Amino acid sequence: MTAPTLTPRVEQLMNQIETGLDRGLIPASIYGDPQVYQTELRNIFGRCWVFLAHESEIAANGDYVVRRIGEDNFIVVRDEQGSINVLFDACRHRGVQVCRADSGNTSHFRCPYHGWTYNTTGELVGAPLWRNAFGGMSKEENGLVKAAKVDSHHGLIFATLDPSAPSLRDYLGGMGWYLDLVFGLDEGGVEVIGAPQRFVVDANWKSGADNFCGDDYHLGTLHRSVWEIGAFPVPFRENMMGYHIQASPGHSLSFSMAPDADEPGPKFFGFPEDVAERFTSGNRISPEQLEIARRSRVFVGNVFPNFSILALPMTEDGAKHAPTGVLTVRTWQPKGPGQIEIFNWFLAYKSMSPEQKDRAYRAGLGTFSVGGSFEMDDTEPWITVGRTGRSVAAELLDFELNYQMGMPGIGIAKPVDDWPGPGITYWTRYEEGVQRNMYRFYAQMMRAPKGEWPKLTFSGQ
Amino acid sequence: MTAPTLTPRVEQLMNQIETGLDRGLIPASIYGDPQVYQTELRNIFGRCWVFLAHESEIAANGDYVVRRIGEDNFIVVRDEQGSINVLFDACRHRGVQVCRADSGNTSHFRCPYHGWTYNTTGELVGAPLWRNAFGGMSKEENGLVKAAKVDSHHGLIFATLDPSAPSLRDYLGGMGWYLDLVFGLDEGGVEVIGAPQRFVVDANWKSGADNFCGDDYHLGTLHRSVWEIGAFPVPFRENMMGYHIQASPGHSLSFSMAPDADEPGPKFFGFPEDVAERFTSGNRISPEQLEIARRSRVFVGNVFPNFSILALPMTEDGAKHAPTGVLTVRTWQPKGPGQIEIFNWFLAYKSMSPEQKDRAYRAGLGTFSVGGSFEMDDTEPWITVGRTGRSVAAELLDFELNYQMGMPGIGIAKPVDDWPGPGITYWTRYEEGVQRNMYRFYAQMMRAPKGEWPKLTFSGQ
Amino acid sequence: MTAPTLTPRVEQLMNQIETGLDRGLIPASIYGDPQVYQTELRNIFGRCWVFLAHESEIAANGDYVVRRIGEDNFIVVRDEQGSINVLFDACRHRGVQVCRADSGNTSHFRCPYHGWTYNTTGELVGAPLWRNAFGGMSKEENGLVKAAKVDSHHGLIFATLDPSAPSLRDYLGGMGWYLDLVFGLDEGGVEVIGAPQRFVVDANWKSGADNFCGDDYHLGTLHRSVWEIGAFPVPFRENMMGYHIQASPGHSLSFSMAPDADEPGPKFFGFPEDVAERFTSGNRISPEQLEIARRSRVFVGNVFPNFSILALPMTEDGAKHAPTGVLTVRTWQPKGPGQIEIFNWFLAYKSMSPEQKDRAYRAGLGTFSVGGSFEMDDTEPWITVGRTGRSVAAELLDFELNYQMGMPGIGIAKPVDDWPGPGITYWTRYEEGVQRNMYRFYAQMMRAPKGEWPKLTFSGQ
Amino acid sequence: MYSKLYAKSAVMENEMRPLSTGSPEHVEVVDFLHLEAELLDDLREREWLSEMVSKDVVYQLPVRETVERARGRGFIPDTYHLNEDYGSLNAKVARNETSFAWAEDPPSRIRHFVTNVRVRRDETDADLLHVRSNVLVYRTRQDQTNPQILSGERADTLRREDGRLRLLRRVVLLDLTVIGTHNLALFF
Amino acid sequence: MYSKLYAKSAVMENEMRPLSTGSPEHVEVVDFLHLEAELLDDLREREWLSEMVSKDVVYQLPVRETVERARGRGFIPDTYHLNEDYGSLNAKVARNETSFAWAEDPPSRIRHFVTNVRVRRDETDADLLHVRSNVLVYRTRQDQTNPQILSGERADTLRREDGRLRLLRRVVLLDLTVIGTHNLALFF
Amino acid sequence: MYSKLYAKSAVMENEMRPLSTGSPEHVEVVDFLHLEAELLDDLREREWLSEMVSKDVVYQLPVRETVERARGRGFIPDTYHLNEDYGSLNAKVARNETSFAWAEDPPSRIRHFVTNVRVRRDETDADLLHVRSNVLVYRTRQDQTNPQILSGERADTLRREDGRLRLLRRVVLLDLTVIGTHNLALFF
Ligand code: FES
Ligand code: FES
Ligand code: FES
Ligand SMILES: [Fe+3]
Ligand SMILES: [Fe+3]
Ligand SMILES: [Fe+3]
Repeated sequence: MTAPTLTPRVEQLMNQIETGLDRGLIPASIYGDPQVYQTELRNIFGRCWVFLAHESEIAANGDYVVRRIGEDNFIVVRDEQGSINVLFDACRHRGVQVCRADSGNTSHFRCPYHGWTYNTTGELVGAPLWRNAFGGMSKEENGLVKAAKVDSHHGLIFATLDPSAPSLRDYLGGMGWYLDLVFGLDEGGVEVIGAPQRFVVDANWKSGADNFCGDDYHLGTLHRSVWEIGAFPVPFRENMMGYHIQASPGHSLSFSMAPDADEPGPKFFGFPEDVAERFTSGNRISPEQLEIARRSRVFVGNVFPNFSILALPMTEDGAKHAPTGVLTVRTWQPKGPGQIEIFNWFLAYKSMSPEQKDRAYRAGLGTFSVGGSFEMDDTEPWITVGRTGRSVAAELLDFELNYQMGMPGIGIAKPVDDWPGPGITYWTRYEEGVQRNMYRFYAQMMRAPKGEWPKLTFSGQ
Repeated sequence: MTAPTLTPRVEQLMNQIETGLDRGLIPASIYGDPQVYQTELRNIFGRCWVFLAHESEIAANGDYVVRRIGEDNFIVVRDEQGSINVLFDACRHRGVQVCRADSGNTSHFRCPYHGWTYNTTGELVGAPLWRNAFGGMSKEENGLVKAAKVDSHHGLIFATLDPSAPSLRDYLGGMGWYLDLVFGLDEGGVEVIGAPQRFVVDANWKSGADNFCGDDYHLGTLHRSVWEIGAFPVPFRENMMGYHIQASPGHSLSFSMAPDADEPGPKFFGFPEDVAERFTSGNRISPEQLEIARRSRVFVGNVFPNFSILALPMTEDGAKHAPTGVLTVRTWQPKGPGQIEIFNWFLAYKSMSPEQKDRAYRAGLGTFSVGGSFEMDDTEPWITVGRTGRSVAAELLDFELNYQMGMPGIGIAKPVDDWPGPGITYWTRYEEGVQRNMYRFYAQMMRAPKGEWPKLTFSGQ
Repeated sequence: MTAPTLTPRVEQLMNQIETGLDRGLIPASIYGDPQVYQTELRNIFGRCWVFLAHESEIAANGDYVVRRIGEDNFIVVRDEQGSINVLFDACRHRGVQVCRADSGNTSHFRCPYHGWTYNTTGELVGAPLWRNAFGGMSKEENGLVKAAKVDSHHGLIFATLDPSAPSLRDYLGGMGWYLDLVFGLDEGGVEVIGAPQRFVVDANWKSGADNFCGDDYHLGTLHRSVWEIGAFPVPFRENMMGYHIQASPGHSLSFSMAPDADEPGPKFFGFPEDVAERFTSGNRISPEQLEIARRSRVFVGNVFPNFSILALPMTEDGAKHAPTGVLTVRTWQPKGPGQIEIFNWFLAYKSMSPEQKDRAYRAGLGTFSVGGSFEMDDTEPWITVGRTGRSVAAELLDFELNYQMGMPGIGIAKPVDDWPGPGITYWTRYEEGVQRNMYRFYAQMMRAPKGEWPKLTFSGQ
Repeated sequence: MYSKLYAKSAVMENEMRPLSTGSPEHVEVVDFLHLEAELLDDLREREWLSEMVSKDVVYQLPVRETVERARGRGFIPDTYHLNEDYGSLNAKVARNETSFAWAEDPPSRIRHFVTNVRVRRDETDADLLHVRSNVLVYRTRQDQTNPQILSGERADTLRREDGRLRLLRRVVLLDLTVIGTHNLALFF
Repeated sequence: MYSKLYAKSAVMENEMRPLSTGSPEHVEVVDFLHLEAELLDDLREREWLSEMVSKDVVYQLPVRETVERARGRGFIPDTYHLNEDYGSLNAKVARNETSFAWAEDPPSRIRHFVTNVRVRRDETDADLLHVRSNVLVYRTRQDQTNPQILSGERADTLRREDGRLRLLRRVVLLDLTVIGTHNLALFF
Repeated sequence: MYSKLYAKSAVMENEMRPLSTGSPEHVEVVDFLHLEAELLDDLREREWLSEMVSKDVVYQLPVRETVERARGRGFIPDTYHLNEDYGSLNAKVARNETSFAWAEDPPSRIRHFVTNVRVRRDETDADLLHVRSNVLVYRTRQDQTNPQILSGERADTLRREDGRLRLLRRVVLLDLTVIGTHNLALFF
C-alpha cells in the first residue's frame, strides 16, 4: 500500500516540531500519541536503516539470530555462501513463523503448519508431496520476503525495508566517520561478548535515542550515586568538558574530553594501556580520528533512529577494580508508544585478552545493563516522560519539552570552527543541539512522501 | 444506527481479497487489522446466523446456557412452553447483566441492581414496589432484547441479530445437505456429552474457520506426531484422498475417502460397527447421503462464519484402544483481532451405549481438546498467523497469504462432475478452493449494505 | 490545540441523548465507547471544576498530596505563604515526574533527571551549574504548569484546566446551598480522617456519578443484605420517602426524609445527639437549611462530573453498635472507558470527640469502602453496565438505558412547589430526573465549543 | 498529618531470629495456617470464624502510600481499608450467608498461597506467638482468564486459648497502594 | 442436565483435620511432591511417569462453570478438560519425545509452586494418603514477559506400592472456568 | 558460538534424591532461606549481605533464549544479566544507601515467595549443601495494580563458615528470556 497520509493530529505535531525547534521546543505529545507511533512504525522504522546484529554473532554459515525491524521479527542468517540475508519471519503460505528459536545454526527453515521449507537465502525449496499439492506453482515467487537492502559497516549489520532508501554509507553520512573512529580503532575490529541482553521498559523509544545523542548533563543529578560508589572516574563538572557533534542530519554524538590534550585521566575511553598501544600502532583510521579517540574519555552517540553506542571507563566495584573501557551498543526497539525492548550488546576489541574482555564485561554488566548502576536510573525518568507524552493534560495545555540548553544566549556552549571531523560541533557539552538535530530529521522523515528522502547532508557541508 | 461505511483501509483490503482470490492470494492484514475486526463484529457476527448451543443442553423447560454472538452474551433459554429464546443479557433499565451463572434452570431472571424481573421469554414481569416506581410504564416495551431470528437444525440452535437475514435453511443452502448427512445419520439424533470446554488462544477466529474448511494437507507436517503415537489410523498420503466441497457461498467441507468404495479402513467416520449398522437401518437421510457417510473416514467442515464440525476415528492411547468415531463441534468466538475463545462440544449419537459414549469422549478429549494431541498443535501456527496479520511489515510489504493449492495448473486436484450432493466438488484434497469460497463470501458480507445480502447460491446451481 | 470537533459517532450519541431524554432514554454506548471517553477527558474533565482534596489534608505549609484531573497527576501543595497551588506533575525540561511520593511535606520539588528544581508555588528556582547550562534562559517561563483556576468551598479544593471556566461559586450554582447544608452544619467544619482509600473497579465513571445523583431505589434489591445484618436503620419503603433535587444543571442530590417532620428515626444523618445539638447551636447556615438537615436521614449527591457526597446512619456491626452518622466523599476517577479509580475519603465534623470519630470511621469502613457491605455490592452491577456500554450488540440493537421513573404518568413522584432551597424538587424518591439532569448537562458540555459554556441555571430560576 | 510516619511494626523490629522451622511451635503454627486457608478457600467462613478466631481479634488492612525510602514502608497510621473486630467479621460472614450478597454470589474463586512462615515467641507472654507469613491470593471471577493477584505479608499474633491456637491479631500488609481487585469481600 | 451439581469431593467433605506438618506421613508426602515438581519442571516427564505414577492412575481436570454460591463450586459432573489414565499419560509423554510436538517445541517454561500441603489418612486403607495441595503454575513461551499463571488445588491420592508412594489419583481443581493458557500440554 | 549449549547445571544432573524435608539439613536450609527473604523484603539489604553472604560468593543471573527442546533450557554460556561477586554486591547495597538511587527510591514493593526447597549434600565437601528452590517475586511500583511477577529456580550452594551457613553460590534461572521488570535492582 502507499504510505498513509498523516492524520491531522500528527500533521499538527510535526508542524509544531518544525516551528518550535528554533525556539528549542518540542511538543510532549510525540512521546505518547498513538497516531504518532503508528506513523513512526511506517515512516521511520519502515524506511530507515536499522541496526540488527553484529557479524560476529553469526560467524559460521548457517548461523542465525532473530531480530526486529520496528515491532516485526526478521531472521538474520548467514547463508551457505557466507552472505547475510535478512528475511521476514513469516511463511509465504499462511504467514506462520518459520524460525522458532531465538538463534541457532541451520540449513533450512521448515514451517510447522504445512511444511513449506526454505533455505538460508530464503528460497522455497519444497513441501511434502510437492507434486500433488503444488506441482506447477512457482517457487521463485514464494520465497521468504527479504529486507529491501542489507549492508554492514565494521561488522555492524543494518537493513532497510525501503527500496528507495539511500545506501548505508550515504544514510550514515558524517556519522560514518565517528563510527570508524570507534569500531575501526583496532585493526582486528570488535566482537560481541555472549549475546544481547533483552529487557522491557515502559518508555518511548525516543527517550533512549535522545539521551544517547549526548545528554551528558543528566549525569550530575540522575547518576550522582555512581560517584559515591566510585563507578566512574571523571567528576561531573570536568566530564561536561568536550564536544557535541551533529554528525549529519539525524545522527548525533558527544565526546568527553579535557580542555588540555595532555591532561591526565582516561584516554581511549579508558581501555587498558596495552590495548591503547595497539590502537596507536594498528588501526583503520586517520591520524585525526586517532587523536580524537586518544583524548576521549567518553563517546556516546545515536544512529537515527534507535541505535546507540557508548564507550567509557567504568567499574562495577570501585573499591576493588579501577574503571576500565566498556563498549556497549544497544537498540531501543519500539513495542507500542509507551514501551521499548532494549537489546544490549557488550563488545570487545578482538585483540583484547580473555581477562581484559572479562573485566570489561563485568564492568559493563555492573553499570550499563538492566541490573547496572547507571542504566537502572536512566530508565526511571524515561517512564514518566512517556506518561507525560500520553497525557491529555499535555495536549490540552500545549505542553512542550525544553531543548534550549546551549542555544544562542543560553549557557556557555559555543560552536567550534576548526573541528577536523564532519558535522556541526560545539565545545562544552552544555548543549542540546545534538537532540534538536535528531528531532529535525525525525519530523522530516515523518512527513517524507513515499519514495522521497530528506536531505542527508547539512546545507553548506 | 446504520451500518458504518467501511474505512478506507478496510475497503482497500476487501478490494484486495476480491481481486487477489482469482490468483489465490489474500492480504495477510485481514488477520490482524483492528478496523477489519470491528467491521467483522458488525457485518459478519452482527448479521450472520451463528451457532449457540445444542438443544440437548437445555432439555428441560427453564434450562438455560449463556453463549456469545460476536463478543456479547446472550441467554439461550427454553421457556415454560418449551420454546427456545435468545435474549441479550442486559437489563433494559441500566444494562446490567441479569443472568449471573453460566448455565442453570430458572423461571425468572432478576436484575441485581434494582430488581427488574423477566420471565424466560424475556418479558418484564415486575420490580419492587412497581406501582410507586413504575406504575404506568409499559412492560411490553421493556422486555429483554431478543435476537432477530432463532432457528434450529437437527437440534443445533442458531440465531442472527439481523432482521433482514434469510431463513436458516436458505442461509445454510447446500451446507444443509451435509449437516443432514452427519447429524441425521442416526434416527435418534445426537446429544452433547457434558458441557463445552472453553479455552482462550491468541489467534484470529478465521484461522480456525479456514482450517476446518478442509485444510487436510497440514496433517502431514503439523500433526505428524499423532501417527507416531498411533492416534489416527489413516496414513497421511492416503488420507489426502477424498473430496473438497464448496457446499454453498461461505460454507465448505471435506471428506476423506478411499478411491475404491470397498477399500478396507474406517467407515462412517470410525463409529463402532453396531452403531454403523443402526445408521444403515434407521436414519433421516437419502441413500446418496448414506453412501457418502459410509465411505467417509473423516468429515470436516465449517458453517460460515465460525461454526466447525469434525467427525473422524481417533484414540487417546493407540497402544490400548483402537481409534473410534469422535464427533466434535466448536465455535471460534472472537475476542479481539488476536484472540479467540474456543467453545468445544463433544457429541454422541443418542443411541450409542454409555460405554461407547465414554470411549468416544475419552478419545476426543485426548485429541481434539485443549489438552489433546491434535488440537494443541493446531493452535500453535494460528498464533503466528495472527502475529503476521497484525504486523506493520505485512502492511508495508503487501504480504499476501497463498491459497493456490489445487488451482488450475497447480497440483493434482480436479473438479468432479458427477457428485450427488450440492456445491462445487474436487477430488483429492490437495486443494484450497474450500477456503477461497469462505473468503469470497466473507468479503461480500463485509461490504454488504444494511438490509442487503450477497447471493447465497452459486451461479448456475 | 483547539478542542477537537466531535467524531460522527460521538455527535450521533450526543444527539441521541438530547432527543431521548424527553422520553427518559439514554444510549448505552456512552458507557463504553472509546471515542466518547476521549471526548470526556477533554471536554468534561479538561474543563469542569473537579474535586482534588480537602484542606485538612494539607494543613501545614509545604504539605502536598498528588491527585488527578482526568487521568493526569497534579500536585496539590500548600506553599510557604499558605496558599494552595495545583501543579501539573511534569518537569518543564523533559516532562519527567517531579513529585515521587503520594503525599508529604517539602520546600522544593527536584526533578531526578537533570535536577531542575521548583518551589512550592511551582517556580523554577535552579538547576546544577545553572550558569553553564542555562544562564540567560527565563525561569519565569519554565515553572511548573498550573491549573487555570483553583478555589475551595468549605475546605473542599477544586480546580479547572479551562481559563474560560466560570467561578467555582457559579459552577456549583444551586448545589452550593446544599453543600453548605452538609459542610457548614457545624461551625468548626469538617476534616479528613486518615487519608483516602484508593481502589480500582472495572466500571465507567458515570455509573458512580449517576448512582449518587439519587439512585435510592436500588437499595431494596442490591443492598437487601444490609437490612439482614442490621447495618442501616430505615426500612427500604420508608427510606424511599424524601426529596429528589436537581440543584442546578448537572448537579443533583437526594434526601431521605419522613413525611412527618417529627416522626421518630434518625435526624441529622444519624450523627450523635450531642453533635446534633452543636449543629443547632452553632452553624454557618440558614434556618431552612438547618431544618432540612435536622429532618434528613440520608443525604446523597453528586457534583458534576465525578464528586459524590454521602451522609447517613450506618453500622459495621448491628449486633453491637447502633448506626451512627457517616460522612464520606469520593471521586470516580476515570482510567479508560471501562475502569475507575475510586478515591474515598471519610470525614468528621471537627468538633466530634475522638471516640465519635473512631465510631464513624469504623462504621464507614464497614459499609462504604472497598471492603464495606454496601459498596462491594454497588460496584458489582456497574461492572456489567460498562460491559453493555462496550458491546457491539448495544450499538447494533440501539440499546437504550431507561430513566423513566418518576416522569409524568410513571410512578408516584410529584414536583414540589414550596421547597425552600434552589433547584427542581420532587417528593418521594421514586424518581430519575436527578440523573436526567446530569446527562442533559453532560451532553451540553460534550458539545460546548472551546471557550463557551452551557447555561448554569435552569430557565426560570 | 503526613509528617508522621508509620513505625515499622513491633514484629518487624524484633531482631530475634525466627524459631526454627523444625520447632514444635513452628509446626503447630503451620498446621494452623494451612487449616485456616483450607477453610477460607472452601468458603467455610463460618467455621473459620468460630473455630480459629479469637473473640478478641483485631484484624486490619492499613492503607499504604508510595513514599521515599527514608520514610519507611508507607503505611499510613490509623488509616485502613479494613479495621475489623469479631463483631464486624461476624457481620461479614453473616452477610455472605444471605442470598443477597451480590458482590460474591456467584463467588469469585480464591486461593491462598501461604509461604515463608516465620514464628517468634512473645518476649513476655508464653501464650502468644508472633507469626509473619507471605500470602499470595489468586482470584478470578466470572470467565476471567487473567487473574487478580494480591500479595502481602500477614503479621499475625496467635494466642493459645483453652489449649488451642486462635487468631488474636492480623495485620495484612499488602504490596500495593491501590487495591486492584473488585472488592475486599475476601478474608486474607 | 444442569440440575445435577458437583458434589464436594470426598476429600473436601472429610472433616478430619489434616495430619500435622510434623508427622512422618506429611514429610514423606512433601518429599514426593517436591521431587515430582522437580522432574516436571526439568522436563523429565518420562521419569516422572515411570517412577512416581501408579499404573492405576486416574488423572482428571474437570470443567468448571460460574454458578451461584448455593450451587457449589461449579465443577460439572463427568465433564473434563483432561481425563487420563496411565496409557493416555504415556501417549502424551511419548508425543513430546517425538520431534514433531510443535506445541511444546520450543518448550514453554513452566514452574510449579506447591504450597499448603494437607495430608489425611484414608479411613480404611492404610496404604492410601489423601493429599490436598495448592499449586500455582507459572508459564511463559517465546519472549513473553507477561506470564500465564494458573492456580488450583490438587486433590491427590497417593498409594504405597512396594514401599514407595505413587500417584494413584489426581483431580486438578483449577480456579478458572475458561482455560487461559495456550494449551494443556503441561502436567499439573 | 550458538552451537555450544548450556550444559544442565551440575545440580540438575545430580540424580540423588533430595534430602528429606524432615532432615536437619533441610530444616536448617529453610530457616536460612526464610530469614534471607525476610531481610530482603524488609529492605535490610546490608544485614543480608554481611550476615548471610559468603565473602567468596558467586551470584549470577544468566541470559536465556528460546531454543528447541533438543537444545536444552536455553541459558547462554558465560552470558549474564547479573554476574556479581561480594564486591559488586556490596557496591549495589551501598548505592541504595545513597540518597540518589532514583531507580528504587521510592522503593518498589517486593516479596519473595520461596517454595519447593530441595537440599542435596555435596558429594565430597561436608560443609557444602546444594539447594534448589523455586522463587516467585511479586513486585509493584508507584500505584501499579498489575504486579510484575518473576519466577525462577535458584540453584544455590550454601557453605558452613564458622558454624553458620552462608550463601556461596546462587544461580538464578529465570523462567523468562526477556526481563519484564523495570530494573534488576532487586536481589533474588
Ligand atoms: S503456513 Fe507455512 S507451510 Fe503452510
Ligand atoms: S439495572 Fe436492572 S433493575 Fe436497574
Ligand atoms: S527532565 Fe527534569 S530536569 Fe531534565
Ligand atoms: Fe544515563
Ligand atoms: Fe489440525
Ligand atoms: Fe448503593
